[in-house]
Amino acid sequence: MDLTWSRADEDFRAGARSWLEANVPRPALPSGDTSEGFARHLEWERHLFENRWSVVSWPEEYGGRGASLWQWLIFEEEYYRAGAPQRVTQNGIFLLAPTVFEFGTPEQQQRILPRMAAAEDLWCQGWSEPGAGSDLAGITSRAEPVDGGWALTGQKIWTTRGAFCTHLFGLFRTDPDSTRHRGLTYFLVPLDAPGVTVRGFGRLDGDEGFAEVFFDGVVVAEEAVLGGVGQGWSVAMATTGSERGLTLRSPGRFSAVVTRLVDLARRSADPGGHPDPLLADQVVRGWMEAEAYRLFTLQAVTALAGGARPGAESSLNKIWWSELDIHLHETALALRGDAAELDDAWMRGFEFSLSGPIYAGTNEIQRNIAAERLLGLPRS
Amino acid sequence: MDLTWSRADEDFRAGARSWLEANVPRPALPSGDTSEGFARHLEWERHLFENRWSVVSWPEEYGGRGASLWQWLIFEEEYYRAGAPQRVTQNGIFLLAPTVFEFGTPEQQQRILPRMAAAEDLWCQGWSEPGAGSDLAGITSRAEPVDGGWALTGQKIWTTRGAFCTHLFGLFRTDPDSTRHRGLTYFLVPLDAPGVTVRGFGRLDGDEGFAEVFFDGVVVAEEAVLGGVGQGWSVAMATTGSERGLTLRSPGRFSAVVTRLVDLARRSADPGGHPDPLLADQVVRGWMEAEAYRLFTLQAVTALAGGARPGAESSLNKIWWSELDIHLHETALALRGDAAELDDAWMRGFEFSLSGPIYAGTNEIQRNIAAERLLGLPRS
Amino acid sequence: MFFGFDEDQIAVKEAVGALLDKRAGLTVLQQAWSDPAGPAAWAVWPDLADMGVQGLLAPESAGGSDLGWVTMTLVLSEAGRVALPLPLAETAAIGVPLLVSAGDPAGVLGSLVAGRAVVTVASGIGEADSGERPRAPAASRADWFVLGDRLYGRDDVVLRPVASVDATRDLAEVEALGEGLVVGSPLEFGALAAAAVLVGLGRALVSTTVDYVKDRHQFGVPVGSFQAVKHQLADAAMHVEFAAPAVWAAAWEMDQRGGDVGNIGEVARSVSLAKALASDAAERAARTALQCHGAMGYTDDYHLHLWLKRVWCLSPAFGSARWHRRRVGVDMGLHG
Amino acid sequence: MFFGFDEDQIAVKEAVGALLDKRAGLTVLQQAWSDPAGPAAWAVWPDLADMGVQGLLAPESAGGSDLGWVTMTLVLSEAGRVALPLPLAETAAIGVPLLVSAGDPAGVLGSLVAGRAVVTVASGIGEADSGERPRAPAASRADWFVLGDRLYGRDDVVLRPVASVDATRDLAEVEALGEGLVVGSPLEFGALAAAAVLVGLGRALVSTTVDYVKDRHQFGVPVGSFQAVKHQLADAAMHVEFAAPAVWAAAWEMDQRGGDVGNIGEVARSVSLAKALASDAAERAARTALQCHGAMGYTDDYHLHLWLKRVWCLSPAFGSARWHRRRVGVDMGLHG
Repeated sequence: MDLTWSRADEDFRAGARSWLEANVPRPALPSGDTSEGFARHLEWERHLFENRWSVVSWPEEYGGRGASLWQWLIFEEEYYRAGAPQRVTQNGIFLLAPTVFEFGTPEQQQRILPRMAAAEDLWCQGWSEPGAGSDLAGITSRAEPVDGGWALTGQKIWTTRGAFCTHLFGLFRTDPDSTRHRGLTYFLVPLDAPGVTVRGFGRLDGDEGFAEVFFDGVVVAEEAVLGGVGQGWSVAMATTGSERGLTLRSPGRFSAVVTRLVDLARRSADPGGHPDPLLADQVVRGWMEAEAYRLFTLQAVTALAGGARPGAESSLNKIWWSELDIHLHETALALRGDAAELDDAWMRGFEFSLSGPIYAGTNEIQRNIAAERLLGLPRS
Repeated sequence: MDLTWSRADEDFRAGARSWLEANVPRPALPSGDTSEGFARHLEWERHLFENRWSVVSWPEEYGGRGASLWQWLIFEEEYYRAGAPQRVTQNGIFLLAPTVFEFGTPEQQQRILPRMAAAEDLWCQGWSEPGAGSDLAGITSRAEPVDGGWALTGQKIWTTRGAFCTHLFGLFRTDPDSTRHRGLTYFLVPLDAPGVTVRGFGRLDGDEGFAEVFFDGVVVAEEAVLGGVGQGWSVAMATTGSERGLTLRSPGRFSAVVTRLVDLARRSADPGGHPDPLLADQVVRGWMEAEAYRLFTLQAVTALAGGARPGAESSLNKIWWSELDIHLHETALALRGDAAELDDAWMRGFEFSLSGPIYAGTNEIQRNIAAERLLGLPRS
Repeated sequence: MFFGFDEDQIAVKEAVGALLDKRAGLTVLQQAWSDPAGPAAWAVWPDLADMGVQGLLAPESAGGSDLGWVTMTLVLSEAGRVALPLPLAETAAIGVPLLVSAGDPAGVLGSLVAGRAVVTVASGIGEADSGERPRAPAASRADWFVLGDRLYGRDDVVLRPVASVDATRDLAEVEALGEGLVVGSPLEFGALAAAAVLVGLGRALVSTTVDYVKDRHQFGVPVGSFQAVKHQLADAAMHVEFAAPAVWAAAWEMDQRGGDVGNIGEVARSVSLAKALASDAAERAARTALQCHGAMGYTDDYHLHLWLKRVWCLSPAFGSARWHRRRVGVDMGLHG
Repeated sequence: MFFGFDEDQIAVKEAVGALLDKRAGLTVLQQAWSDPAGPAAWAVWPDLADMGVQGLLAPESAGGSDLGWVTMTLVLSEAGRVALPLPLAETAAIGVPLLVSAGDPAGVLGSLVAGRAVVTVASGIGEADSGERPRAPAASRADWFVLGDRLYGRDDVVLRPVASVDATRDLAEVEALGEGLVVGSPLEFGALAAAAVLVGLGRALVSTTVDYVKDRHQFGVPVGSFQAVKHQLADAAMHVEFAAPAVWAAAWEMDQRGGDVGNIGEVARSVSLAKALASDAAERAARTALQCHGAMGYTDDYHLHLWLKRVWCLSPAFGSARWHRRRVGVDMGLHG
């Protein structure tokens, strides 16, 4: 056991920190889930890419630095610490890219990854359908073979930032006689293809963060298939593992919130100089849960670095960070007293935190997975 | 709406209070779940009966006072307030008796009720079996017709105070071809009948509070059937409604614990004269939940007094009081610091409180019932 | 002892409920979201006055019915049920009884009861100083502003609109210019009124969610057949149903004291009980409702968010659950 | 950065685990319940010493191995797994390092390491004064008693047996007669050691319960197939597995400081993190285990209660979760 960082890792941290301090936009950008904000975020993403901070863990040929998992964690910690903008490219970089690295042909990797890293192609996820949310295997959107490719028909929903993206990755049923998770195929679809209609709509917090995407006989080439016809479920599960696991929620994200929360608590003090002891306790609890998350992640990355594959413990990970995120924001609102109702960053953060136990597989699904795959309890 | 007590009710309260103050044994009796303690409790029960405080709500002909539901509530409040002994006769009085009043023949009522009120016959409940706990319909103990009656064979378990009682009421399968809740019959069985074996065993808290009861061709008369052959399930459900409902857990029980808890909190004060603010908050939360329980009960009794039947809201009742009881005792142990481990009345109370969410239908079952019958959600 | 409602109380509740369903339904609420001071949102206000709602706590001499707090809280829970985007609690359950108690120093009771004038009440009660300025809802339409224990006319305040998470709140910071009229603290009335609204909101959240999960299918079965969903909803329903009697009991006690601000301290513990239970129950119901709706609850295309946001505004208003528990703890001698 | 165990650490853990399974299994534990100071309960003590367990934190000069706290906490979690009814934490993880740090003033380190002498530690650390006298476990067999920051020999204390909920504790009130030897506060060592034991107890409670609910059928299916049971167990497992890394990290930090009492304040925050998470997780695991066992868990015929009661004793020992959160809060400037 050695919980110190190597000299190389410390140097990497110092480099990231100084670049971020010099470059993070002030004041903070408007929300990336509005069309105006999204454009500002794209500028930032391209600036990141030009300085090779966009995808630090990718090979250099695709625009990365070939950084280790440890360095990726360090970068994330510094990124959140610096209060840098939310990554509007994250669905491509963190969800699709690992799948392309694992299942893509060399041609696909060359075509897709550099443009993704550069924020030239902007990818959104087409998983959910009106009748298939937590139950992905209920997908009914279909792909029918046509000359030289496939024709896609159906509807996707809850596509985050779908109205601003250029491409979609999603599951379609290629075997019309199949049911459940068999007969699905993973497709990569340009959203400017004829037959695609995108309708943006609002989230709880008022931002236009969601979209419905309609496919009406949209023709794509054979090369639009990722990982083999009929293999969509296992390919998607790899991506889902990624979404639920380390990538979306680096510990630095929550440590940064804790820092702001402690600061808020100090400013919310009574005339005696201290906040309500009950809320102080909740703040410390938040710090402890964020620390536990950081340590659990270090343990998991140690295992990954030793060659292990991500497993069902990523379900525990997702339950933990999503409940932690809500706890931190609830505590902040409690500290705000009846000013909590103001539509400010804490309230926005609270609203966003409430989506944590819902998206990427509800926490109910995650508890089923943890119980069945980690504990070995029987399926219902 | 009128939340004041009538003059008659106030007089009843005064009478109960002064009798209890003069008669409640000091110091408190040893646990009624040991053989020595049980004998002492029986003396108390008989003293109660002789003064007509044993079954206040029963008709006078059976030893009661014909008191209203309101007066019963008042009596319970005073009983717990006075710190009077736990009722070792409660399984008969509160679980069997309502069923006998509703389903018993006049002969059965005359034979059973006065001796129960007088603590001459001591009744225990034979519901659970090794393979049928929360799932009562899984009962396999059987009753076979013989000349002039029935022969009982099988095993009951978790029979509270079974080792000290004289009679058992329980369900046996009279139709050998039946499954689930059909074909069951409700029997009343003397435990001194040939073929009955009772083995007492210990509870978590070390008291010998449980028993297994074995039936090996135990012959009982036709009059041992309560409510008709094959009607056992619906007759038992009436009793179960009673167990889950008002009767076992009168609000006075928890109000009395709250009073002791507030006192403990005052004595657990730091040098500044106040307990840890977090624990003070938990004490107040306990008071609030006990008050809510009291008010919910007053509302329910108002409805019953107006002719309503107890419904599925008794499931909410049971979840509430059982979680409240644990909360109160957990708060007390937290106030005790690391002295919590001492085997004293608070620890004993805590251990007993943990049985609340388990017995009389686990809280998981109660939540199913509430969801399905009160909210109308579909069965799984 | 009779812990139920009499026929008149039930009749008033049902009449108001029917009026709200007819004239303040979902369409009106959605219009209020984009234009909270607009005519669509306010159309039901005179109808409510015609039905006597604003005068439930006013004496007959001022055109009221003096039916009292039990009826008032029943009506406010109906307002919560439909998430009524109007300052009914502020006007009918705070402004009116404060003015009655203060002897109507501004001579406006009649206009409030008649639905011709509107009272709002500024925040900042019952919490440690958050460093924010006092804020009041319905600011564009209010004629009278309660700040602290004083009443100010519209000409005696400066308003600066600020955004609430609930756009129907029509929120503004309020700065008083003059001395105002002393009318007494709105805390007890406000806490009890908010508790009643929260019970209505909580019940509506539970029943809306029950309807949704019966209908929504995943894995080939209704979502509502999963134990994880059932148990969350059973718990939410339980907490709301155990909060409700505390609200009615506090209302009854308020009526026993004649709603007199002078001896209102005697009902403070009951009011704290009601508000603490109602705030916690409504917050739990909101969280459960959102989780059981899944992504559907997370879009502003669907109406659930209107109820959620109202809960988030009212749960801390007039003292959070924690604040009220602390107040009781102080009363019990458990806090310094 | 490497947050894992090396081969030696794993080898020690597995060897001790195997020894405990063989020589301190359920039968021994049940014998300890009726006779905690008896030979059956204590038979494994010299075996542990032979394996070097009591000397894990002692220098080689005293016959120890100086393997450090990471190994120590791994071993203590094994002791928790089998609910070992002996004062291993008190002797090996408190007594030994206190004496090492104090320069072994009583000259007893060798006998502790060799398994010939036993240390126990009195309660009353880390909580407001409860009005109770200090109490120590294993009182009948202990040779040395840590009270406050001092060490007393058996002849310098008066013992009065008192009943713990966990009869294997062999608890007695301890009154010191003499001055004792100053050895330093056992708080940090005790809290970290208790946290490690609690992780082992918590893991055992989860796995025992998983086995039970796979086997136990109700309504025609295994109880463990119900979502309500699955979700409770998933949560319990999650909390234990998120507490464990905090324990190892605090142990690593303790090793970095050389376990020196002089600068132990630097690890206090990590120790509080470990103890708070472990206490909360083990209490949750205990509650879940009992609920999922139903009545079976509620009888002393079945062994579950032995683990539950140990958790109830150790969760508040050396500071409850709440106490440790408060200590961190004070350190953060959030409490007065």
